[in-house]
Amino acid sequence: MIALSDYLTVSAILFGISMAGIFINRKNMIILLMSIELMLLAVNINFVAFSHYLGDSAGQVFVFFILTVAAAEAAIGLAILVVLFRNRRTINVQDMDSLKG
Amino acid sequence: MHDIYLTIVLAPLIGAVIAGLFGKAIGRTATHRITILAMAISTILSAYVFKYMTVDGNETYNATVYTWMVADGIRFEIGFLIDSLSSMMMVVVTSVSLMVHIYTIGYMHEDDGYQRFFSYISLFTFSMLMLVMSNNFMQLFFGWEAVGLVSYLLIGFWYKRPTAIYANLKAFLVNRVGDFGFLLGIAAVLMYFNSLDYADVFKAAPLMKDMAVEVIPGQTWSLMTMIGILLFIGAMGKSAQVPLHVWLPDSMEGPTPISALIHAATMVTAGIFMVARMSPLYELSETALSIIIVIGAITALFMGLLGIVQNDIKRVVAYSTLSQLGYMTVALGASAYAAGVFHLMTHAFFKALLFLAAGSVIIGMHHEQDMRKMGGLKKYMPVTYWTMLIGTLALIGLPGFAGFFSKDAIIEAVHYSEIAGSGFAYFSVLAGVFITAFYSFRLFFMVFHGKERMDEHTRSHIHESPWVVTLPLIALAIPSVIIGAVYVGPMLFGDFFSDSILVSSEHDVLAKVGQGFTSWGGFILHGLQGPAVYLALGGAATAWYFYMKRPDIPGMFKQRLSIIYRVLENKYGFDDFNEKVFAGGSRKLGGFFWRVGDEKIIDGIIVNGTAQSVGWLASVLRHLQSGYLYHYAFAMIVGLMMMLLLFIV
Amino acid sequence: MAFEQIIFYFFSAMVLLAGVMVITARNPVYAALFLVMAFFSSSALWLLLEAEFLAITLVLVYVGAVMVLFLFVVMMLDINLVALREGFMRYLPVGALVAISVIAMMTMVVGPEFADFPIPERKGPEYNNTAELGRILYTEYVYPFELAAVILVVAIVAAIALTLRRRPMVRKQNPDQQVSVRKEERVRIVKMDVEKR
Amino acid sequence: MDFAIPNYYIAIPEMFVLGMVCLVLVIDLFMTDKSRTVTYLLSQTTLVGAAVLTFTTFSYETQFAFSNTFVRDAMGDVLKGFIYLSIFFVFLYARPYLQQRNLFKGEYYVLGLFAVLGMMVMVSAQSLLTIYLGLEMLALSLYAMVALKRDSIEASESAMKYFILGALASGMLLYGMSMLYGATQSLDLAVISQQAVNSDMPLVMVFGLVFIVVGVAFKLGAVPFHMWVPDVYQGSPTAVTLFIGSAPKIAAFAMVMRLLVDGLSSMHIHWQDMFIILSVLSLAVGNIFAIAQTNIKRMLAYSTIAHMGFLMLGVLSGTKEGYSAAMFYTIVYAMMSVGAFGMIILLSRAGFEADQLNDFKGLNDKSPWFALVMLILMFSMAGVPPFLGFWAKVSVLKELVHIDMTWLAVVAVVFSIIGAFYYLRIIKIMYFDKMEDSSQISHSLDLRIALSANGLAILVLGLLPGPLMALCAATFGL
Amino acid sequence: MFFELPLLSLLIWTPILGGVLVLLTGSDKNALEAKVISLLVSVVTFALSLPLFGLFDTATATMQFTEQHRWIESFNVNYTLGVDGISMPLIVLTTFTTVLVIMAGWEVIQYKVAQYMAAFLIMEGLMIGVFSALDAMLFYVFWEAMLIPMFIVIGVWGGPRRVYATIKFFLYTFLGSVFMLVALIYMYFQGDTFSILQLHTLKLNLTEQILIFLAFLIAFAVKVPMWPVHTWLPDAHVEAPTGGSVILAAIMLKLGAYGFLRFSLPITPDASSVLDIMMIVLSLIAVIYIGFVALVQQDMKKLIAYSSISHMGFVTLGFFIVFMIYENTGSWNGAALGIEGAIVQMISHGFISGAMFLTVGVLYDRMHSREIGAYGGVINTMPVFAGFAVLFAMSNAGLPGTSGFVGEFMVILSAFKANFWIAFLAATTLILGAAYTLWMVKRVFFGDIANDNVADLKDLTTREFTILAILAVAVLGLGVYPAPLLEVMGPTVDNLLQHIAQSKL
Repeated sequence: MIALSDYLTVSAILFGISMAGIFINRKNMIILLMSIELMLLAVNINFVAFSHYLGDSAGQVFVFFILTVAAAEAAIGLAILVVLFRNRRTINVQDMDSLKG
Repeated sequence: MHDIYLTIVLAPLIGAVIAGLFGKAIGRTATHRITILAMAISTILSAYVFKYMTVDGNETYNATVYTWMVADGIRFEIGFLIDSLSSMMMVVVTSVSLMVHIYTIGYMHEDDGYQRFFSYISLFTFSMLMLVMSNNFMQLFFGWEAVGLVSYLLIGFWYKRPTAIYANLKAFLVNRVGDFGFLLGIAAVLMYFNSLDYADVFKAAPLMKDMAVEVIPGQTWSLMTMIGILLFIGAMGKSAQVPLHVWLPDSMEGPTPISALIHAATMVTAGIFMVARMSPLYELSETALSIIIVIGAITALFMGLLGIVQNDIKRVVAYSTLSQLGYMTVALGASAYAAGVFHLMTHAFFKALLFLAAGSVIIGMHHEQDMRKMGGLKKYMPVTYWTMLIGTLALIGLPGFAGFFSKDAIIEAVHYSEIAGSGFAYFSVLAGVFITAFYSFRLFFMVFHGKERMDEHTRSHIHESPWVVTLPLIALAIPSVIIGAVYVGPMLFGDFFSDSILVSSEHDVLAKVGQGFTSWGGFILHGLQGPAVYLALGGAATAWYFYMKRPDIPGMFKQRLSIIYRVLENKYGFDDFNEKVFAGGSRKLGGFFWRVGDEKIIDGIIVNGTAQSVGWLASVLRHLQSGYLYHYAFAMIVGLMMMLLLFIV
Repeated sequence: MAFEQIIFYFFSAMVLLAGVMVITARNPVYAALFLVMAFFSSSALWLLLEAEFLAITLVLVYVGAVMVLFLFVVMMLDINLVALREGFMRYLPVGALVAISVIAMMTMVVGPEFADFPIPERKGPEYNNTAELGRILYTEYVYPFELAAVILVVAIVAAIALTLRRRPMVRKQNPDQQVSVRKEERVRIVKMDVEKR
Repeated sequence: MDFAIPNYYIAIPEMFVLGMVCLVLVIDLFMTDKSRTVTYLLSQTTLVGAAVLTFTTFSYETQFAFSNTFVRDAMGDVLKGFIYLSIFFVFLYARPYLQQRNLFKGEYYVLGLFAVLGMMVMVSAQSLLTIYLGLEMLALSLYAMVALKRDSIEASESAMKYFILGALASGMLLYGMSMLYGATQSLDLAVISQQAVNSDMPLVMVFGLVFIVVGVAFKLGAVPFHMWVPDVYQGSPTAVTLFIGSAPKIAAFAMVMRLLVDGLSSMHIHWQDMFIILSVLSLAVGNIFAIAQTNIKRMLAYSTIAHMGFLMLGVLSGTKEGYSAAMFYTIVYAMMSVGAFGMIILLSRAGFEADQLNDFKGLNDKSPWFALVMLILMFSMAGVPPFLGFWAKVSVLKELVHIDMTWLAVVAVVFSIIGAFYYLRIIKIMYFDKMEDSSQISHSLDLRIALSANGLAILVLGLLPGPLMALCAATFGL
Repeated sequence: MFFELPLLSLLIWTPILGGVLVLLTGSDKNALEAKVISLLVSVVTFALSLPLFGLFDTATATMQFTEQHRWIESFNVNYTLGVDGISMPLIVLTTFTTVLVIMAGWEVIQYKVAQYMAAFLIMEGLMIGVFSALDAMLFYVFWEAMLIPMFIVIGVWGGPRRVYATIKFFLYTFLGSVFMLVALIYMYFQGDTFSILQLHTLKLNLTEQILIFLAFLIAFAVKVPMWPVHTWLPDAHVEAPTGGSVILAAIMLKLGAYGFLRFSLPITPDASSVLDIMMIVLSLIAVIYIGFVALVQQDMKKLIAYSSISHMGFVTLGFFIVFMIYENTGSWNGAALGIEGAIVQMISHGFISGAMFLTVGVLYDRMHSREIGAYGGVINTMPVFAGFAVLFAMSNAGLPGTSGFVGEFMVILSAFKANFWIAFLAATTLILGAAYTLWMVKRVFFGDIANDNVADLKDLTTREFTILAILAVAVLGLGVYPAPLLEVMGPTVDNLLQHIAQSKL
């Protein structure tokens, strides 16, 4: 049968991938937002898996809320992205360095 | 009596304060009247005290005026110790001072700083009296420094002259070197006697005779030697003994009355007085006495030699003062304290006389001091001429004159002394007699006899000085002649100083000298049997021959013995040495400490260096905050990784 | 290998592959589609975990709403795709190294620690995940539920505040005015002097 | 169904705020730009009302509600009180700034009040879930507020950075929470706390803890999770920087207390070490980087980082005294920070941000009084007595010494010396440099009064810090 | 009647509130009001400090005029005030000096007069607070708060490099004091109290003592300042306005020395005893090294600043030779002399350095130069002033009859008991001190008129004359009759010595 650790490992790898996505990607801001979605997905897998293996529904409730928040987050993230694009005509991450030091 | 003592001290102080603070307001005449009146009161009372103590033979007076402070259970007091020694000193100080006050009216007649001058000399008298009347070391030091201060002020009296303000700084600093030792000596006294009172210390001193101290680890010294030497360093400064003599010739930059009062008669003898006062301590250390006698001898001989090559009239007298101070010191070293003090007294009168006479000459010459531009003044200034002659004769020790008794006593005493160094000292003082006579008469002949070398304008204005100048000359000439004869008996061989000077029996050379003493006449006869008188006469004769008969000889010597001459001209190089090594060295060292130690190392490297490196670090590190989102994220993830590494693995 | 395991490994691989593709995709549209794939695959995994409600929600909410929003934005913003790909490989080694080491550490912990966790019984057909969640969501978790609602309001307010533009310069037609126009408003007769040449 | 109707009563402040936000939101729709003041006043009323409600229902007892997802205790109430207070001042200071820049819209207040609500939720959270939701409510509001000045390149850039990094951090936090959940089988902090004591999976607990600490550290702005702070502080409109720099720190402190103290106090030895590293790094980076700044907002951002390092020093002691010291520190910091940013607003005017250090030149010539206020604030931040900031630092140092970490106290004071330099520089600029532009300060009276009160409070409370310290101590039953 | 009044609190708060009042006069339009109020407040404060002297019980070493109130209960910090024979004279010195400083700034300060005056008044209150605080935390608060007005004074009214100087000053002293704070907190946990008197009896082992001693040392050494942490002082002095220099030299430096007496010696007697050699060496370096440095200064204020460091070296020397005296002679006999000498030196240096800086200020106000080389022959145009200058210079050189002598004299006497060479090296100040002071006097005052600027100088105004005359009286008075001062401090110092003679180990 599938062990809990299997799920968790998948989740961990996914988490790692999404983190890498945030700093490997130097061009496209949208990919960053997507990476964040991936990261939340990884966490969600964790919660669901724990919820199942522990026989406790709280984990699933948590996931429910994470999904909600993630949606809200995505909305705001995209809104900011739009604002940024309107100002700079680009969503290139590398161009975003007017604040530094 | 307490009130009398207080009056003696305070009268000059009040005079000084009035002259100093209100001099401008009350005017010249009022100023000199007030100060002279104050001085006269002091002098008369001093004379009364002298009579009271010595003639009437009253008990030593030792009392406190007020408690300066009490610290750590030790009382620091201001008080008076009046005995024969101090009463004699008081008379000398006040009387010479009074003469100088009067003389000043004439001498400083045209000077802007008239009132200031009176204020200073009155203040000086006060300080000097505090010094001699002190009954403890603290007050002694107080007076000691105070006279130094006034000396500083007076040497620099003509503050516009660069040489004057150089000389006064030099005088103060050299004196400070002496005071440095002196203060340490006082500290040593306090440490081991736990009191600064003369009476306590002298009483306890014999018990400490064998006490040893370890100043340099591994070397033990006798406590008394250490104290003696330290105190004597102070005396060397004040009394201008080699090598701390360098300030005295330069101090002649001050007005002549000052040279007479401070740098001949009184202040410079403070060291002699102090050692005599401390005789109960010095008697306990032969080492200290040896050092004193050697230093004195060196001063007496070598400083006299310098007098030969001087052309400035005051400087000649100044070097003669140095030499005579050497004599006094030799006397102290030979335990002939009384002889030293006796010479101090006679010297005070005749040397003051010489200086004031020289001053009179200077007035006549319109402030020209170079003897090469004088000559033949005898006919213009008869009073000065005769008083100067008396002074000179007293100085070279012509039998009958005051100087003879005191100087001969010293020579005899040294002759008898068995202390280490006394042999050298004996030679020095004898040679010194010849030299003294030589340069004294050299001066005398160059100034008063021979060709008139001054320019025409000056010659036409030469005249005898006014009475305020000549009166003190005459007044001082009298004791210069007779005082020796009067006091040689009681002071040297009587029990005049028995209450103040203590000589242990094995050192008591004066007792040996005095074995055959009957009267002053007998002393003269005895003196005629010794070499000193003849050496003095020889010196005078040589001077006559060189400067009257064959004026070309000095020039010839100058050429033949140019090396020696140059050494003498450079005063053995003391000044150069001090200027280069001490003054220059200090400045170099200070510059080094400042520029390198403070500015480069402490400020530059440590303080600003730290600040700058923090600033530099900030300016470099801030680029880590690159502005790029992925760097930020990267940092966070690396942070996470590090924490995982640290806490999980 | 049991069927479940095949399913698990297949969909796990899909999730991870899709994940990698998301972050490396050249075109954001592809990335979004790969993200959809990742969500689909993980929804399958969740089904394995008997979390039916969430699995469905994931597809509905994420794929149906959020991802569409993403695509919408991607399309809306006129992005120069060529420029976006430059210099990607330069940073890859370091990035990969860090990512791999973090992943390694994470798996090193979660792998062994949870390996022998007891496997729960399969729940029977009478088990209703939705009902189960619904029951606690409105009782025990009513407070978070309300908060979630507030968060959605925040998101709405924020999104509107940031993106809604009332453009004062925009030209638009007003039929009412157009219709009720009069002659003199249309034509203005101007008298002009003859120009001199 | 064993479900009891929850004790709504203790959540009355939250409910009031929520209701009022909705009201503000709706009313604002009907407001023209000129009558927007109503929105402002309503918002302030909300805060006052919340404060009244909080304190009329105040009790030292700890009460739970909503199936233990909500907790009401003395610490929470006091923190909430200071959140209201600082936001009250924030709104007050922000108004002229917003008005001058055409930002005086309802959104600022609505989002701001939502953020307040989020903070209140965080403060009162008793479950991982509520912490997360409160955190997101706060964070999402802040992201939007940062970007509120839509035509500003800097603002949108910083909003984006803040958003991405914030999301990354909350992802990490969530991951940690999932691990805690897995290891303890509960979301309830009280249960977690019990489970954690004898957890059979200590490694997992520590593993989760690392992620939790990272999430918390991000919120506090501790190095190396601080990178957003300077950019966001600088890029945001000052009215928003003011917001971010004040009350959210109180909320972050509450989060630390809830998660690490209420939930994971048994793992104190682990997170203590983590906090030592984070705080020393924060002190170093914050203080050193601040020296090189020329933008005062950015400089204050780095100073915030350093202050957060100090705050963590208080927390890491793991004693009640330490927590109370850290709480005191947080409150004091919020007060100082509000004042400092308020000063920037005071000097700014339409078209002039006054966010460069040089914009403070010659302030003493222009307005001695406000120069003095700024002086008080700066010396207070530097930790010079008799100002309040000194006592905050002392309280923390005291606890460090108490737990035998004197060396850490020494490190802290060494860095505060470096820190003193840049605070002094501001004073130098205000007092010693000559004025460059001679425009007069022309802000409304309420701003002036509030700012004066703010500065004086730092001084007066510095002279008499006893009550405030006692209050902080009392919340921990000391 | 006076016993009923909280005299010390009045002394602290009168000037502070007065300063606030002065600040309220606002802009320079009301400069005269500001000045008058300031003078009034300072005189009132001085008058209030006199009963302190008059009613002081010289027979006891216990704290007098004590006040105690709870301050921060949760922290066990109290508002405890009191004075003994060491602190009382320093308080009077403070009030006295402030009056002079206010007068000195009367015409000179034209810019932001109210702030200037207020800064000094507030500083006065804070300094009195330091001297009278009996609670370590209260002490620390006053100690640090005092930096603020001084920072402002140097920075606003200072010379061209004022920014560098004032920041250096602040950071240096701040650096010093934070370590003290840590040490205080540490002791709080050992003794559960911040009361200084209770800390005196706190048992500490040697390691603790040494660490605490070093922490205190950094704080106090910077303030004194001792070599090698002295370099802030010349800079601060040079750049500070005259009033600032006066307060800095006359009082602030004393705070460090006071700290040694109040904290280091009684709290860590064993560490003090163990580390006494280090302290003595540092003191001697201050005396000699700094003496040489002073010799080559071109700037009058810098020279006086260095001379201050050198003189303060005597103070620290006086404090720490006591242990060596005990080691050397086996008794504490003579130790009190050192400490008392050091305290006298503190007071006297307060007068002298204040006076010296004021004299430089008088010149600076006229010629706007502090370079020695810019002057020469000032005595020709300003004879009265030159008289004062020479008096103060002589006092600085330690001439008997002036206050400068008393302390040095006592310390050297005491040092001799410890070790001949210590006394020897210390006594070199007799030469060095005279050398740098009088050399400066020579170059500035004596000689012919050096240039046209000097020729145009006007002698002292009545105001300046009054200030200098008051100081001259003080300098001479203390020099001629120091007994009252010694009487005041005697029992306290004896008590202190008895205390430090007992090992805490």
